[in-house]
Amino acid sequence: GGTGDAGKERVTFNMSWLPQGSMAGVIAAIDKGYYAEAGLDVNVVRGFGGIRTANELDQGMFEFGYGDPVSVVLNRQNGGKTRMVGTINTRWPAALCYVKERHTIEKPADLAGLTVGGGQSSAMQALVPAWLTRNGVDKDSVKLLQLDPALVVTSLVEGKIDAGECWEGNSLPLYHKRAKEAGVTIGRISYSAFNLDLYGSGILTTEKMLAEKPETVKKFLAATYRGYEYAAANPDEVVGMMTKRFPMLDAAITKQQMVETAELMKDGAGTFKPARVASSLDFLKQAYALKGDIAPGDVFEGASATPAARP
Amino acid sequence: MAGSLMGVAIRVENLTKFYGGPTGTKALEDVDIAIEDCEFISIIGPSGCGKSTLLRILAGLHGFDTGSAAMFDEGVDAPRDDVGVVFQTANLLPWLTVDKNLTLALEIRRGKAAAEAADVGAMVEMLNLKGFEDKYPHELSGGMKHRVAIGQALMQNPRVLLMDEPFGALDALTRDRLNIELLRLWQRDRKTVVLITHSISEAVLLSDRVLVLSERPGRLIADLKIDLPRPRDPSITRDMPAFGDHVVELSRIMGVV
Amino acid sequence: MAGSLMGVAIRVENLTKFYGGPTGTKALEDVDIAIEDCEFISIIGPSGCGKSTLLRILAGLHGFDTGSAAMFDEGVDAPRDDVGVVFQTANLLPWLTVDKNLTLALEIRRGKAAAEAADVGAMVEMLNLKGFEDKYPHELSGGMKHRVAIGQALMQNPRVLLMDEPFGALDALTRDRLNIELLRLWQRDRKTVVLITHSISEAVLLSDRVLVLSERPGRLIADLKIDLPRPRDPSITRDMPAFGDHVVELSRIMGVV
Amino acid sequence: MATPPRTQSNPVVAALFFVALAAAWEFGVRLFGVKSYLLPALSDIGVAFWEARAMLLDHSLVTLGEVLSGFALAAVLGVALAALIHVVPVARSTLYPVVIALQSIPKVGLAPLMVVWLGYGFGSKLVMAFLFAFFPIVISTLGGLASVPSNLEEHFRALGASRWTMFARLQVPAAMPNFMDGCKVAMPLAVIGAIVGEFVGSNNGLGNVILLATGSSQTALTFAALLTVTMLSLVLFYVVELLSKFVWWRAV
Amino acid sequence: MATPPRTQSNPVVAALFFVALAAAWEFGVRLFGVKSYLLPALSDIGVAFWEARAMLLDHSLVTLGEVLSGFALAAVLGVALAALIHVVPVARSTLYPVVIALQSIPKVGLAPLMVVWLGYGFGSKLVMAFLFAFFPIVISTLGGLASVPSNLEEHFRALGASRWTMFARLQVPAAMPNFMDGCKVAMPLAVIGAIVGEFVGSNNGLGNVILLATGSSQTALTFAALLTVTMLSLVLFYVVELLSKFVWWRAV
Ligand SMILES: Nc1ncnc2c1ncn2[C@@H]1O[C@H](COP(=O)(O)OP(=O)(O)OP(=O)(O)O)[C@@H](O)[C@H]1O
Ligand SMILES: Nc1ncnc2c1ncn2[C@@H]1O[C@H](COP(=O)(O)OP(=O)(O)OP(=O)(O)O)[C@@H](O)[C@H]1O
Ligand SMILES: Cc1ncc(C[n+]2csc(CCO)c2C)c(N)n1
Ligand SMILES: [Mg+2]
Ligand SMILES: [Mg+2]
Repeated sequence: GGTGDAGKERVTFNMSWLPQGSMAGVIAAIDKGYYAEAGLDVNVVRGFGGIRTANELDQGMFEFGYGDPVSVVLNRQNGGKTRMVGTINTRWPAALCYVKERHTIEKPADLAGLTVGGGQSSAMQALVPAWLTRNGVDKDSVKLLQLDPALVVTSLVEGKIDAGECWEGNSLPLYHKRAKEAGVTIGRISYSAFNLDLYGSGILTTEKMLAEKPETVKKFLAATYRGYEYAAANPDEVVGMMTKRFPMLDAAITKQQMVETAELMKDGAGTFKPARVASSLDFLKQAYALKGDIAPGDVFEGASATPAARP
Repeated sequence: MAGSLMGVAIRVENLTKFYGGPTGTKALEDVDIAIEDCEFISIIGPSGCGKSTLLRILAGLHGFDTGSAAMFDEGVDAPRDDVGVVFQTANLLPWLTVDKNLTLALEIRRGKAAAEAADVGAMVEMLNLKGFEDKYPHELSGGMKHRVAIGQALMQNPRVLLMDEPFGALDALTRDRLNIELLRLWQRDRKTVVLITHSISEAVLLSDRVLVLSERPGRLIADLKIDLPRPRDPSITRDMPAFGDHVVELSRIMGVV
Repeated sequence: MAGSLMGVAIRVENLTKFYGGPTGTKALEDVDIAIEDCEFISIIGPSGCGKSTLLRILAGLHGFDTGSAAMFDEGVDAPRDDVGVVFQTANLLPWLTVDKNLTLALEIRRGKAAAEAADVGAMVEMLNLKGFEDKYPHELSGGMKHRVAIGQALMQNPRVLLMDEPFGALDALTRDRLNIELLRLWQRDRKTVVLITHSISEAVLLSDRVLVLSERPGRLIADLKIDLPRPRDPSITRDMPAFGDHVVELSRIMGVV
Repeated sequence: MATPPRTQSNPVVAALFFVALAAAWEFGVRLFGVKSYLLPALSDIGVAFWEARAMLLDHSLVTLGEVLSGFALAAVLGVALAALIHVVPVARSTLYPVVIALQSIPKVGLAPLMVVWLGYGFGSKLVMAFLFAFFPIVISTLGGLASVPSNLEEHFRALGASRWTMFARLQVPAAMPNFMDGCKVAMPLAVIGAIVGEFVGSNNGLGNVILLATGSSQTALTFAALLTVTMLSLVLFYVVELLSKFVWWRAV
Repeated sequence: MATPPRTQSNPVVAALFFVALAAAWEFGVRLFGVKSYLLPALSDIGVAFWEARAMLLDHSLVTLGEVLSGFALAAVLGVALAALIHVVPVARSTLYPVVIALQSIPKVGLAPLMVVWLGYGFGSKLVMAFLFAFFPIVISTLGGLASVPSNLEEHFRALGASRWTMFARLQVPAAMPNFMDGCKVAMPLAVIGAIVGEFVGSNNGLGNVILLATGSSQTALTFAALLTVTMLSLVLFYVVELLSKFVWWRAV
């Protein structure tokens, strides 16, 4: 990022997906002028999945991105140098959603024999088998379908699959909306409720940024968390900011995503809990056949040292 | 003549034909022709005067602007089943061998069985194409292609045979041979033949009557009865003085020295 | 004759040509021909005997199997700039008008300027194509197309003119006219002409010598000097007894009655 | 007798057909209770289209620019490559397989590469439109070049025509009908290419609208955008079809 | 003198070309330090390919089945529709625009509909391969039908040939060269179609492999799968090219 209009440092943030409620803090920080106060001119762009966001971040196409530990670890496995510098989703926000009228799924074992669909850029294909194994369920007893992201909700409601991956702060409100239209109700089994202690998405940047512009990183993080706090306190105002900036957003769904994101942040967003860091890496090693040793500090900046800056 | 006993085969009255509408090229003007059944007539006229146009109209392939055209008392407005046509260009199918091209018309008109029953060998012999039965058109000389096209029309044994300069691409010897064959078939099968030719002597040798068209737009400027005894063969071109008289008269009409 | 003073234009020795290799069709066998510069010769022979094949070899378009072919003492292995060809089929470009087709060869050989400077009007006049300058080939009759093809070759005014049955599709009158024109151009521009024709009288009328090829495989079976005074015109076909003698002799050689 | 009547297309029948199609959609959806997130009623799409018309027009122009640039590049390079392959045998055994391979690669698989090399802007969409449109033009032009009547080719050879003359005066006009067919196939593919390019990474254009509308579950708007793409494509196709009427010498 | 030599393709040159291409890839990647998540070295892809060969073969067969079925259907229906449009004018003003529209719709936009109607199995991939392959075959066959030499068409009319005879004995053979060109364009598109179908929803096939490998950032495997798709497509293309050699009457 060079120097923007009013002598501010221009940086770009990649949302890793379409604009949605989970990004409310960033938008609020822009509109409330928190970034400007910190001397930053922040530009947000949409993304095409966490893995591409991490890789393109590593290529220097932008300074910051939104992404999960999976993306960081896989990027580093391929020679990249990205890191997660701030947590947002303090637990893995994904669950398997099902139609209560058709199934009752209370524990992983209830999934045996069912067909489960997930979006293309989701990590389901690697995570679910490992998660099932952890919970003593034969991983081959569940059939995993790779779907176009736009298709998962529809497929579930239409009965083409038995369960679909749903994400708090992201696709979950959509499931409820569709279910209502179709006259059914949604049930949900969260991975994190059954032996999965894994960080979800947070703020990513590169080692290069950390080395060359540590102050920029700090300022960006501080302003961003300020934005999220404001969003949690003033949801309706921030929904207005979101829909003004992205006219295509549905206000009700966006608000619900914001509420869910605020909930996900409650367990210490912005800090790294060494235990969860360790457990996260442990699980990823199991899910992906990772080469070599991975130090916590390689993936989570400050994980083994001081917590990341908070306002 | 046989024809006169049997009524009119082809009657063209007052025929006018434009290409591209009344402001375009006028190809034929006020043409009146009556051809008796089993008559052999030739049409001669300068290049571009409308001979092929007239033939296409008789074949039911072209419309026209004024007048009428009838065959066996039925208006001609579509190709007829009892008419065989030899076009000015040898219209062979590139993907069929000589054999298959020869039987093509027969097969389309009367089916596979008829085509298989036909004596292709005799036709190949007659056309002097022995050894080329399995060749494709692109392996033939110009004259050989025309011979195949003629053979295809003859194999249909149609009641009316319309031929557009069929022998133009052939040497004198081959031409004589095929003239003799044509006379023989005509004598045997009693058909009505309309032959377009550029050879005045060929016209006289073969025909009962020779029609002469003017320069474009084609009008009928002469209708000459050929009073020569039948059967004829090419020797009459030397031996019969009346033959020469007819040739000279037609040459005079055509303006040839 | 003019030619004899000026050396040999075309020399073919021992030429043999197969299509499809030595087991295929033998088109020419042991052909020996010498044509003097500015000589006008005609080639006649039965359909399919190899005339077009020979012409293509002289035009540098076909290879051959044994023997040699030379033009002005250079081996012929590619088309030459000083040779004009009229093919047996009228090879016109469908997307060009008559005008543009007429100047095509000139333009390709000598450039746009030469094509624009050429007197197309005179050529159109000579070919009797007035009024059709802006028509496309598909709007022409068969004979008109051939006239355009002839005109294209003549407009190049080449040193050697190779013509494959150029007048076959034309009526007697048009043919006579163009024969006269050809004689005039030849007399004026002193070119070497090789003409393939099926008309024995045309061959005699125009040529210094007439070469006769046998049935396939084509061998040279006669080389007849035409001892008629120059300049000639079509009236000699009636008025000069020697003309008739030559025609009869060639007919005899060809086996025509 | 007039020239034999060639049955003419009846515009009334065509109009009725499309009205029937629209009615079938509109009422079929209601009759069978098709959920609106699967297929909205045509009238709903119409409303969404009308409301978003200004936005859709803006994005259409972006996509149109990408399509036309990609197509133009494909036409120029396609003809050039076809000529090269036709004339230079070694190109047939080297470049030709590369082109076919290029055609065969699922382009979305290359998306990350494309974006990193070409960015999120105009470039990557142009390349996508180009890649989709290129191949049909190469193949059809090659077919056209191979169909030049051999008698005309011989005629040009006899005239000592240079390679360039042969190409410009004979092969190009003779291959035109086939080339135009290639363009007809290529034009809708160029549209698809640009849209896929926008799917792969963009922040404007109709492909982006489709993604955004889908992502926010606005099915009527999604279909309105799809309809816009389709209409854009139809218009472009008929422009090519119209241009191809100038190549009248197909069958003569 | 022999027949004028037509410069022949030199297999050594071709081989060298591809070796050079491979070397440029292998060493270019290393030289410019291209990150392996963007483009792995060729050797790494080779290793991944070899290690996963059995799996890739299995999935190739799945995809192959989808491609061939979709292509076959496209060939049959494409020729039939082209014939219909050529013969029945009202079809040109009704069905033809529908086909063009169908071609123009971004197929991924239709994904939800496809899946609901056809499910995740073989059917939706067959339809995708069909949709991609159909259009080039229709357009090229139409072009072929329009190029039947008018003198031959007249000849058949003079023979009183029925519509069917005209079609089977004249138009089909005359349109064959164009049809084969259409098939050449259609075959790689059928492959792409099947892969896109697998992208939309699947649990096997090469498209599925690509998705899974991409999802877990196994870039070498992604590219190995992309390479497999490309090779499959190349082989199928050359089969069509070989078959098209039987249509030798193009330019005669
Ligand atoms: N391209 C070709 N492939 C194979 N055979 C051919 C080819 N061209 C000509 N032939 C054969 O060569 C022989 C001579 O053909 P050519 O065209 O030279 O005859 P021609 O004397 O010009 O006959 P015509 O007077 O009928 O034009 C014929 O038997 C013909 O079948
Ligand atoms: N399809 C066409 N479109 C326009 N004009 C045409 C068409 N066919 C023929 N003509 C014109 O009609 C006139 C007569 O042509 P036609 O072919 O009937 O002549 P022809 O007597 O057969 O001549 P030839 O002896 O040269 O074959 C010519 O002036 C020609 O230009
Ligand atoms: C930051 C981030 N979070 C989650 C996903 C996983 N994902 C892929 S598609 C999809 C549904 C979108 O509506 C989700 C949640 C991601 N790719 N990036
Ligand atoms: Mg004619
Ligand atoms: Mg010949």
